[in-house]
Amino acid sequence: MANMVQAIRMALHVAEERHQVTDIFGEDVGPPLGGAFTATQGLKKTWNSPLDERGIVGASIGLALAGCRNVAEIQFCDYAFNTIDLLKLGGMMHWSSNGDWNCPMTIMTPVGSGIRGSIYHSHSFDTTATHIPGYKIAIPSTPRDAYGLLLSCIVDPNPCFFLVPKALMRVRCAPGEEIPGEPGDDRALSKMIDAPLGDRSKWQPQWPDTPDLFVPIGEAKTVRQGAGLTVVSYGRTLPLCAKAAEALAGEGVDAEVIDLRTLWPYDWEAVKASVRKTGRLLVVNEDTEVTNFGEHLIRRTVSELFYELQAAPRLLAGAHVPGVGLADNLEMASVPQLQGISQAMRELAAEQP
Amino acid sequence: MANMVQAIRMALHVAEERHQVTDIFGEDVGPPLGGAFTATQGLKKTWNSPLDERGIVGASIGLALAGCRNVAEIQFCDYAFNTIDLLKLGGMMHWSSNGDWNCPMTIMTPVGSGIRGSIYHSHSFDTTATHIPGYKIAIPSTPRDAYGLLLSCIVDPNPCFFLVPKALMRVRCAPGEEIPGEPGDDRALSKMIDAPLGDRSKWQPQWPDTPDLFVPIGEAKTVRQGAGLTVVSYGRTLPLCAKAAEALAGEGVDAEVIDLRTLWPYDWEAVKASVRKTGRLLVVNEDTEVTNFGEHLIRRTVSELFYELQAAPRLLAGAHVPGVGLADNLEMASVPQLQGISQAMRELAAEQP
Amino acid sequence: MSTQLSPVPNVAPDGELSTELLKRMHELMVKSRVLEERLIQMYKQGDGYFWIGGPGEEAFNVPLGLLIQKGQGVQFDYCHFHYRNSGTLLAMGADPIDALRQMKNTASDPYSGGRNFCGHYSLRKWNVVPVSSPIEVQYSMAPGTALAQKRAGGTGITIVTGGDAGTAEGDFATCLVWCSRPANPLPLLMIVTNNKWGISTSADGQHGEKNVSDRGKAFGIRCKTIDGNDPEVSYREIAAAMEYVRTERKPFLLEAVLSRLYGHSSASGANRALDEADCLVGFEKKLEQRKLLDRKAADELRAHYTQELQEAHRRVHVEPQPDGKTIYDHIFSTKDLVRGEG
Amino acid sequence: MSTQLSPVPNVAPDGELSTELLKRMHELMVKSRVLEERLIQMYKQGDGYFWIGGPGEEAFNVPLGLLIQKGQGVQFDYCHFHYRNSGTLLAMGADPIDALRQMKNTASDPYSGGRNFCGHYSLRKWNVVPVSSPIEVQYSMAPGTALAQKRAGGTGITIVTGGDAGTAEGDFATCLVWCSRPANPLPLLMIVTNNKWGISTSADGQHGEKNVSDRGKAFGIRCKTIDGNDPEVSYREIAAAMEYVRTERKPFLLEAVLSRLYGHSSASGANRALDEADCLVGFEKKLEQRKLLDRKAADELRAHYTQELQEAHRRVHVEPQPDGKTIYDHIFSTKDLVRGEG
Ligand SMILES: Cc1ncc(C[n+]2csc(CCOP(=O)(O)OP(=O)(O)O)c2C)c(N)n1
Ligand SMILES: Cc1ncc(C[n+]2csc(CCOP(=O)(O)OP(=O)(O)O)c2C)c(N)n1
Ligand SMILES: [Mg+2]
Ligand SMILES: [Mg+2]
Repeated sequence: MANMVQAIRMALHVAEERHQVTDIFGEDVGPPLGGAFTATQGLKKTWNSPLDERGIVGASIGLALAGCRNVAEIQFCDYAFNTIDLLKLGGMMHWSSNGDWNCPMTIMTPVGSGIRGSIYHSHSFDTTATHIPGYKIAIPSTPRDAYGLLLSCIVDPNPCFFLVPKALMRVRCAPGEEIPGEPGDDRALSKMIDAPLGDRSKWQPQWPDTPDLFVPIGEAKTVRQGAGLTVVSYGRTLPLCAKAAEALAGEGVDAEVIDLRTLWPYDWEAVKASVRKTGRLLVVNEDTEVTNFGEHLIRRTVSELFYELQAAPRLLAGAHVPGVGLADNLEMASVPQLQGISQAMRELAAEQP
Repeated sequence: MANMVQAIRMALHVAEERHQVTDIFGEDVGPPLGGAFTATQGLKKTWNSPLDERGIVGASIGLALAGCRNVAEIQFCDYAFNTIDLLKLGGMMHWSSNGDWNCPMTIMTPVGSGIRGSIYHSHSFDTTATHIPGYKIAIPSTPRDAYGLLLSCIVDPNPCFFLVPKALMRVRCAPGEEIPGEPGDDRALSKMIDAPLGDRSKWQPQWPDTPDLFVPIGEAKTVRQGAGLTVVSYGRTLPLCAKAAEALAGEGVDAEVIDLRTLWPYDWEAVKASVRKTGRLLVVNEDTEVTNFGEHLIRRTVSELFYELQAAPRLLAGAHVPGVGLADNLEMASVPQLQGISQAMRELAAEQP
Repeated sequence: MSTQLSPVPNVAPDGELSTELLKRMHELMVKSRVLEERLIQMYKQGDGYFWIGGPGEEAFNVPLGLLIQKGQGVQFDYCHFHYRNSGTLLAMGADPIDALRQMKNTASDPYSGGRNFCGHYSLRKWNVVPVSSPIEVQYSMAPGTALAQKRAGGTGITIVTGGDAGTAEGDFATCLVWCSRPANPLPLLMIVTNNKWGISTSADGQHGEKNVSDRGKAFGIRCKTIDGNDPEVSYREIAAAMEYVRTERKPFLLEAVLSRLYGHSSASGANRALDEADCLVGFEKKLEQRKLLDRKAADELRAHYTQELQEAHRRVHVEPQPDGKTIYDHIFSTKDLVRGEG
Repeated sequence: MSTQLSPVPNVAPDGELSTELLKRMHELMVKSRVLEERLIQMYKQGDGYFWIGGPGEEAFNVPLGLLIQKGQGVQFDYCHFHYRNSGTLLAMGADPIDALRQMKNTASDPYSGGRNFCGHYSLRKWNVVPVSSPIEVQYSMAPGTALAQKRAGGTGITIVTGGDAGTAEGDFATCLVWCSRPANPLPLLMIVTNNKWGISTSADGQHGEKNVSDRGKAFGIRCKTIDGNDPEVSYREIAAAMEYVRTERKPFLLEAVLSRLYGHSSASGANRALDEADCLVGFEKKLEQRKLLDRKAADELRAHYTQELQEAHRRVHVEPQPDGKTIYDHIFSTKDLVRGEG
């Protein structure tokens, strides 16, 4: 069963074969490495760019304006912070030209903690991305969603951010969540599409025949039904929320867990319906907590559903510190972990005025 | 009575004379222009940098690390978006070195709308700044606060953002709000410290003898007492909120208006005490509304004061669009104006479950 | 979608320019000077909030516009301009009234619908990508369109323009690095219009380079610094540079030294600078000496365009402003316009 | 606060280096190689999450460290390093056990208290500014410390180091522009260690420049490309470059071509590259030929440091990790440390 990196690779293969993607580029994206996380191994349209994020974003915009669907990778989102002005411009090409131009590019970048990446390989990008108008923003938590969301981003005529949770890169599809057409056996798939170690110059991948599966942008997925409280999350923290919910069910805490999947546009109808039902909202993400996208969701919730709330809506997010420290204890204390999530769910479920 | 630009100039004079500021620099900051808004005319430590914001922020950090208190100007905050990575690094010098280094720099930059600056001279910076840990952030709404907050930023051993609302640059002190030592007469002050038009090579400013007036970072100012609702704002929108409150008093809408003045650290005690009293909160700023610092204030309010609220807290902010359009109607529709603010206050005051 | 390919004039650097071409250039220079004067007047009359433009750069910008292969798509030239290229747009065939519309930010402004400053052109049908205020970013985007053109083959090239002070931004270096990669050199004409100023900051104290164009040398990029106040020199040098880029599919860095006739922008008063050479005066003197122009004809030409733009101003003055509700229009596109949809 | 000024060695490019200096360099090269090998071993044993360092760069990094005027404040050299300067730190006098502490991210790590990756040094007492992971940003900060030193006078200079691929970032150009301004040239030694790779990306396809150092020429910056695998050449050239920067108070761009002996980092396996020249082997061969070293002594030296670092590892292995609650420590400083407070 495919893991997220393999799912991304297969989606990129489908995109370059059937959806006219002309360029998949960035630092170490092309041969021999095929990406810092191997997401771009064995593809035809990949190439290695100079070590220059401004050039990468600029070239992505230029290619898009010239009608070339492209996927530009920023090796870690931590290294996109010198390009925010260019990203803003990419997001306003259509608007500032009053509808004359559009900019079909996809910026793909790994986000978040979970690999002991220390101060500069653990940043989140959800707050920054949602504050840049003009982008569609996807952040999958399963390989299948990664496959389907990436394809949706690529064929979209607008600029898109495709944010890949580092911690979930090697997580495999859950049974029933496979990508149609992929071999069920992990080793078989690996033999087909994972580049061998050592000399790869003669290696050719064998791509399984996977379909055009488009996960719609703007559609959340309810991963667990529940009546006691609503938990909205995405990316690395989503599986932790689902796990906590299962564990707490025994204690009588009946949580509904929503995987937002896309941050803009986001599925407000799904969130609203759930909060109407439960009257309690917990938003979980790992970006630093001050001026955090979760706070937008809470603001919208109180402005539209205030009188239906049975408890104060909560945010569980990253600590407001300059970075995620390297040592185990430091990373654990900086971003939400299973225990803290369970604790927050328990408290919110039990909260009485 | 001094306007905000003159107040800033006088503070910089005091800082270079008495507080060891060694460099006040940026694009067109030195002679002959003395700043795009004339904020740096007639000073001794000013110089013109290359047209390179990354170089400006980098040099500011380097100077600070070498023990040189400095004020670096980004001509418009709109042009700081290619330096967010450097700003983040400046904000973590103390933290990442585990307390070994500190970084006494002040980044001064004009923010917001109000001068028909179109798409790229109307950005706000409050959301971006508050999402960068390690900075103290000031945004004055009066000349006196500009004077006192800038001095506090400059002598602080930590990096600071000093955000100057463009729309208020030419607004004068209210009576009783003068800067001690300044001549009461506008013309007299202008003669003393405003550079003449034409050739300035021989011009020398005559500085009034103004004191070390430090407005503490982290202390809000309640500009109007009220029991009906709490309005928290800062920068360009603050005077509009105060004006609306006065006007609405007649209608029996009794608003308490708080000028936050510093966004980090911010005066939570003042906000909390007021919301406890009124049970109603409106936050007004002009940054785009999705993932907005006002949403942080609302999130904190609901997480600590939920059961004391009598109505849903509200945010009135900029429209979530790629930029502020040039035409009058476009700018008016994009960022909060007096009428919309009054309307929001009226509605919140009247809101019943 | 496609437009006629304008012939690529193949002029040797010392070749004579035809009388017809000289006259065409002169007329366009007058036309664009008058346009800028009108825009400044509009600003001073309160018919617009901000003026910025290219008076003084006509001798370079007009030939540039005449030499551009104008059209839509990779077989034509992509233009990544900054805010001083009005003369280029006129030479490409733009109607000056549209510049007035952007100045007055009317709903009828075809470049931004009243959203952007004057001089911030954008025209997909001619590959003019949206001009944006942030200095130098166009140099980071230009390699993208050039990449597409390199792959497509043909003679389409990418042209990027910007000022001297802006070359201090990293984006200028990005363009040098990306267009000269041995793995894939790009058909990119990098242009720097050096007016020796960045707003109030003189170039003297800021540039260690003797010529800005020297920065191309380390990358093996062909480069040259020319007199941008002379339209004949400009035409020949631009033509030669383009010829190289179109056929060799390699980059060229062209620096044009020229004048800034009305200061930086309305922010600095938009008043006539008396210490700067006026390319139009100089060119007219030459044409008169060569008996290709007489004062009377020149005055009539100027009067003609002054009149034309006065009328255009009158028309634009009464055109409606965009409605506030339109701010939400065109945030997302439903069509992939650049890929031929609609 | 101040430390003794180490004498500035005044060596002519062709001058002979004393036997004592050669032996000192050799010993430090061995010591830093053994340190890197230990760090790699720690990584492979799971005693650390990530390794990056400078094995293969000792021939350049050691002389650099020996020539730095080490101390605190503007009269001493400011060091804006990247993550491959362990040899430089050792030559400056750092205790190798502290590198192990950062590798194991212990609370006792003096450079970051267990917060940052190994090789990310920071020492205010020696003007070593915090090394950060983002490539090339140090080149944008370096002009700031150099500005302070230019103003202060004396012989203190700013030194910035980084790799070849990173020069594609705009920050490298920023440094060239800012240090060569006619208004205020800066005492800044720009160093590029060219190992011909950026992770997996070979330099061939990416650099239009013949030598990276050529990029200084347009700015009138003195520049040179040297063999960074030869410690004698490195010592002489660094000394000469520093001499120029210290006395002329002007910038110098020095490119050192050298080897990457264990690949980019642990992310690429940290295995020994067999196709790269080993500067230590080369230097020892020379010393043996000159009868300044025999195999036995060399082996003993290596054994000595291997032993020393093994013991250091044992000690570090049991040192405590930082507590989670400490993440909030040192966000804001109460003291103005860089200005002499406490
Ligand atoms: C990134 C950025 N920084 C600052 C500004 C403000 N600004 C507008 S024009 C200008 C000077 C540009 O000088 P130059 O590049 O020489 O072009 P010129 O206007 O002289 O043609 C500056 C600093 C800006 N628009 N963008
Ligand atoms: C801004 C930024 N982009 C990308 C990276 C990821 N990265 C780390 S090292 C490296 C290659 C650096 O190559 P070079 O500059 O030649 O230095 P070397 O490691 O070869 O000494 C890259 C791309 C980074 N750390 N920072
Ligand atoms: Mg200029
Ligand atoms: Mg390298």
